Amino acid sequence: MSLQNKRLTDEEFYKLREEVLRGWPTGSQVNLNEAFEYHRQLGEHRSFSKMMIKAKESKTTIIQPRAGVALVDKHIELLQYLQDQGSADCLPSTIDSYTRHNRYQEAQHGIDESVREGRSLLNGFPAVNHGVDQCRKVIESVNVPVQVRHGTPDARLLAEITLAGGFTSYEGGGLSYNIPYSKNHSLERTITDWQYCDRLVGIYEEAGISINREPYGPLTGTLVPPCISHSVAIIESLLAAEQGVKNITVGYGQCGNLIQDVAAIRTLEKLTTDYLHTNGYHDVYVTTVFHQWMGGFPQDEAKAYGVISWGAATAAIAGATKVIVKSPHEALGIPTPKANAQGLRTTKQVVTMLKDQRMTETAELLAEMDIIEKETRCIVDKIFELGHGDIAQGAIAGFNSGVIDVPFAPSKFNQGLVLPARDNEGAIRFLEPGNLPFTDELKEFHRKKLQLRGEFEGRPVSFQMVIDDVYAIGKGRMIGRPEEK
Amino acid sequence: MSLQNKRLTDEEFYKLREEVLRGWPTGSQVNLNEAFEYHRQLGEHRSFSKMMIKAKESKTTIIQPRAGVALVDKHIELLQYLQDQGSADCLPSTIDSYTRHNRYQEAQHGIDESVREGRSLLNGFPAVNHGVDQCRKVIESVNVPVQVRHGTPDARLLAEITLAGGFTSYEGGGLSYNIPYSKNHSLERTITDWQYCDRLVGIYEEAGISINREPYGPLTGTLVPPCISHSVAIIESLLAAEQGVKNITVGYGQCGNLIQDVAAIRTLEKLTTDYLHTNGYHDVYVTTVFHQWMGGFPQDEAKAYGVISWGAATAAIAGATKVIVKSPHEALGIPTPKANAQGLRTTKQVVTMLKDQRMTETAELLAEMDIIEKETRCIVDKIFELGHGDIAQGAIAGFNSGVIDVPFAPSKFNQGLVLPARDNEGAIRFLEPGNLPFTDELKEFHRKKLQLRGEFEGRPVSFQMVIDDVYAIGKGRMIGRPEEK
Amino acid sequence: MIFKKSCKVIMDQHTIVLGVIGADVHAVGNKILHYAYSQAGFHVVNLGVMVSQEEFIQAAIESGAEAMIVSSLYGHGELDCKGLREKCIEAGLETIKLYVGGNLVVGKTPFEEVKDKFLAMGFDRIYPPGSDPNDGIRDLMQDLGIDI
Amino acid sequence: MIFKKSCKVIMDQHTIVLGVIGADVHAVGNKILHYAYSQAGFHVVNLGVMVSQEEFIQAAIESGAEAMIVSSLYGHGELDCKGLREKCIEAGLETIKLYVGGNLVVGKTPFEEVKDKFLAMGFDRIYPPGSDPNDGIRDLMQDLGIDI
Ligand code: B12
Ligand code: B12
Repeated sequence: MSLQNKRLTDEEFYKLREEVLRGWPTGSQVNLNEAFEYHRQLGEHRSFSKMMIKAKESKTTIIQPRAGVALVDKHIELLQYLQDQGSADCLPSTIDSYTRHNRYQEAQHGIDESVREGRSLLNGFPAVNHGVDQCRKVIESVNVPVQVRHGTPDARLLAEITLAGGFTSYEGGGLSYNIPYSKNHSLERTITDWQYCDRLVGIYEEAGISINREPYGPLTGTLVPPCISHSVAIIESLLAAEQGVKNITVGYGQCGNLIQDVAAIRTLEKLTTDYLHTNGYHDVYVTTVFHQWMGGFPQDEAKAYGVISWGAATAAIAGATKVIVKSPHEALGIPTPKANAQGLRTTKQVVTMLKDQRMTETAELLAEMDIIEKETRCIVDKIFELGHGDIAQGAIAGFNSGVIDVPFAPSKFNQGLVLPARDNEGAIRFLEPGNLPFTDELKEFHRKKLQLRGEFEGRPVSFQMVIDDVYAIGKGRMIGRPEEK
Repeated sequence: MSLQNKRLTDEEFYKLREEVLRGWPTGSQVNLNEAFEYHRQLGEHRSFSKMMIKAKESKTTIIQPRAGVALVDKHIELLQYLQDQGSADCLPSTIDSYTRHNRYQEAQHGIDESVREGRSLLNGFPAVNHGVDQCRKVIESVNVPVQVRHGTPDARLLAEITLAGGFTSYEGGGLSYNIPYSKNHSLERTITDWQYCDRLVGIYEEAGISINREPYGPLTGTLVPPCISHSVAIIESLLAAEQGVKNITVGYGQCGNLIQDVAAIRTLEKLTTDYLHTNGYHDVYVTTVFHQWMGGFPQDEAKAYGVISWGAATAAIAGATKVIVKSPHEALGIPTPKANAQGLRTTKQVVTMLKDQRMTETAELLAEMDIIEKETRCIVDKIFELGHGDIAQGAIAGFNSGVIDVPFAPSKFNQGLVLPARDNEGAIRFLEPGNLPFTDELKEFHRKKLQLRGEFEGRPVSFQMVIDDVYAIGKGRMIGRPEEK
Repeated sequence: MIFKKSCKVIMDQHTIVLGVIGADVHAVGNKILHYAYSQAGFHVVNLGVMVSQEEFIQAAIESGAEAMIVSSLYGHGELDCKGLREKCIEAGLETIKLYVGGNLVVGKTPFEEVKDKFLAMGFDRIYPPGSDPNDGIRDLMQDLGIDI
Repeated sequence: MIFKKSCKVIMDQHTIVLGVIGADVHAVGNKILHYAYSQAGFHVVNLGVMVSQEEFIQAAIESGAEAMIVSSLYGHGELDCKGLREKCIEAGLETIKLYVGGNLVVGKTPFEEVKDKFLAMGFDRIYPPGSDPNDGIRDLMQDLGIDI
């Protein structure tokens, strides 16, 4: 296998490109030089990279919704509403699931049906079908930077069209948009395809147009311990940097325990920067994004507001650069614009109130940071080892051997041997570490933590805890304790 | 002046009592022995004292709304709704403002108008006018303990009627229900009147019926630094304990800075217990109540949810025994039952999620606790000194000289010399300490803290900061910074 | 909120009576209104909280005030304000401006309803919950024909 | 949520096909449903996520399943489920029970509307967002005439 973490040559890239652009008729609309010109006149206020740098420097936590509907006009309406009524600092275009699976034909069917029924039958914005000009219409309709948020294993054509369309940030990565979002795509394939996306971003950078890249942090959103998502974020950052990406936002999905979450955000930034430096990438600007609780939500809106607010508070206290916001409709369906804006305003209130209250580095926080750092280094260093120094090869070998393993993932290339569960304070630990390359000391740490919970609850540490924890927040708790505990 | 912190003799008490009960015709319905019998059969689940003890022992934060309407049936409907749809652990009957000022005639007018218009024209439940039997109807209609919450300078008749009516907790005190709630009542008068209320509770205790007492913590609810409300809570606890009160819940209104709020709750419990012990009251059970933000709220409901949730989170992290809940209608008017229940469910979600995450005693927390403790001891010890050892006399002298001084209070017996403002982390400090008997060291601490804010904001420390801070949370911030800071 | 001295009324010529009506003790807004109207140059007679209709009228007569700035926060505004206009007329204060603001009724209520209710009671201007004091100041200058 | 073995179906006699339809990758509920139906004693053929109508039918024929337990979370349920009943009939699966649950349509929608829509498509039972797996198990036992 020839995959390596090595910058694509122009020859390689432009050869692939011909095929990519043929994926759907709208591909022919893309002209890179024209796109650069277009970006140059968009204005600084529409640059995601600039916004992230400014936010980090001013120690502000900026807020962003998820949002996307089938039709362009409705999508514009939605984004304008979230900007004006939701005080969103930046906007997304969340892509529909057919487009994510390159099923443009079905996406077209969804667009047509949506026109016919007068409501969106797609769960997102089918950017490829709409093409470059329609994307630009979207970008120009709002005054803040807009990002493509999706979950697409092969996102090359989507990247070509949306970047030419004026989007200034692109979410995803070869691991993070494969393992949680796909069943059958091999990692060879998706890493290769994402090298293309990253290279495209690199080409924009070289033309003086900085595009922000955001590896997708939360993975399956369900009881993912920080070291797992951190490892993925670091690997994807290394892969992106090699292709010339210069502005990276690494992500993390809220676990719920404040200390663990703050420790996670702090170590995420630190470790990503460290690994980038050690591997020779010195000019990458790293910021962080915190995702409000990504697992099952309570159905009741009042309770959902509680969950949203706790996520907002944690993001602010941790000092994340950006927070991705949920809505009070989360458990029930894609939110109405109103519900979406409500989640945003709640979040804005909390992050603004807490702007000046970052957690200081207490002994407790440092201890948790130390654990996460050790775990992550165990995984990432082992992956380098497995790849004989090549992180791309290592990542494939890592997933194959379960050295990195994402809980609840649908991909058949993920071992699914690890089992996470909350400890007695609600931090997420490993009930079963599977093949994670942890030291005995680390394994013992997790065993002890869960044993304490078992003792407190008067029941054995078992799979029932995992199930109970999956349901817990949806049922108004954090730790899935047996009744009356 | 004969006022002293000394238990009323039976003679004194029963003599006063005759007059008290003549205050309104319903007074004649009260018969103490019959009331004791009534309480004995009410059941443990209706005892506020027992509930507070159980909550503290199980490290749970229980939640309580504010609620009261003019008519009994509507009031019952409201309480049942908050119990069933709001998951309230205990309930209130918030008393209307006419009753609070013993204007029973006007309250009657309000009841009559409310019947006529078919909606409540009173801002609370006029318990005195309704009388003992109607109160019992309320108590029996729900399955959790019910408390009288009011703001009544002379609350003697209200106490007689509601306690006989089966309420098991009584909020207020001679300072906390005077200074923020009255303009012309002297402290001599209100302390004396509250000795009566406390003695009445003592008499219930002696008959084996424990009644919970809750000095009102938040005072004016507007930028009250912890040491001020702590001093009031401690003084009222000493006054209550002397009259035989055995179960006290001391209160505190959220400031907004997490460290300060946690430090406040921890020191409140500790200092109250300490002062009670040093003064010979060894058998008083002390718990705490945390009030969600008591100042001006944002009008937008989504933003209000953010404020409510942050209060809930702080209560849980601090480990308060009880939290008093606001509704998303706070800025606009007395909440509908629905809005009230929404605030409760949001709060329940947050306190339950955070049940297992108490803040540990970091150096930072200990430092803040130390400040609050020092300040409070300066004030309370000086008050003892001014009263030549008598805390009742001392309290009067203390307010008179501004040794204790509540910001924004309407009472003419409050000096109103102190000015509070937030420091650069949002903790509430003294911009102007007035006559507070602080050491030079403490004064310097406050001066420095505000100077840092001034430097950060590039403006002088001034009254404009106070105004800006009053508006801040309502406008989506915590610290009232000048625009673009 | 910044209360600008730029729009200062000339030389304290204009007196207003300020207060919170009824059994209402909400003092914070009152202190800020006092500050704001003073900064704008009015001569403010501040009666504080818990002010009766009689006290308002008495003070207006004594001070020769051109307007009463009435606040009611606690919900009984409707009951407390009824009849104030009539009593003013009886007392010979035919031309006095009556302004009222705050949380005037019990519960969240569409402001139009509240406004109509208080207009019918004879108030000249009515302000919704949380109004900016500057709005009232601007309106009063206009109503009194004060140039800015 | 506890999945009781007490109501265990006798000896894995009853087979069901389980899966998440369409381009939907929500795997968590699927893993729990697998666990729950197995604990209840069913023989579960779990196709996992991203399952096409054809795969459902193929698996049902091969395994002799008595029911298909279809999940759709991501919002395209309406588009993905259309025609499944007809295809089952074509394939000779006339009596197979069709159950569907999850977040079946895009957006928060009154459940009655959703139910009617899917009943009309030929589904036997429809479950709202976040349904308890035990409800589906109980209903299936009843529909298949299994004693508990
Ligand atoms: C975790 C999650 C994800 C994870 C999934 C990881 C993974 N691979 O499993 C990630 C982050 C990857 C993800 C991606 C997406 N998601 Co998602 N996700 C969720 C979330 C938060 C929780 C789902 C979950 O795991 N719940 C816990 C399990 C135990 O419950 P469950 O899945 O509901 O299943 C139970 C019951 O429903 C029931 N049940 C289910 N089926 C059946 C069938 C029968 C017969 C019976 C009896 C019972 C039953 O039993 C199950 C077990 O208890 C939900 C919202 C929520 N519920 O809070 C959104 C949600 C389902 N996602 C949604 C969307 C739109 C998406 C995306 C398109 C992304 C986006 N807009 O950003 C992509 C889609 C990708 C794809 N192609 O499918 C929407 C669907 C909207 C709609 N229907 O209107 C939701 C509702 C969020 C929202 N409000 O917008 N998501
Ligand atoms: C702080 C507060 C208190 C404190 C007051 C301390 C004190 N002595 O000042 C305490 C805790 C003691 C208290 C007590 C009560 N309160 Co209170 N309180 C509040 C709260 C949270 C903030 C008020 C405040 O200070 N705001 C900040 C100041 C700057 O704003 P403001 O008062 O609105 O005034 C500004 C504007 O309205 C405007 N304005 C006011 N008048 C006028 C007039 C004109 C002409 C103009 C142009 C402008 C104008 O300018 C002012 C300055 O900017 C409000 C809710 C809210 N707004 O968030 C409830 C609120 C006012 N209280 C309320 C109630 C009911 C009570 C109680 C009955 C207790 C209860 N139910 O528990 C008692 C009443 C006691 C009594 N007899 O009056 C209700 C009123 C309900 C209604 N109208 O339907 C409110 C709305 C809360 C609620 N939603 O239930 N309260």
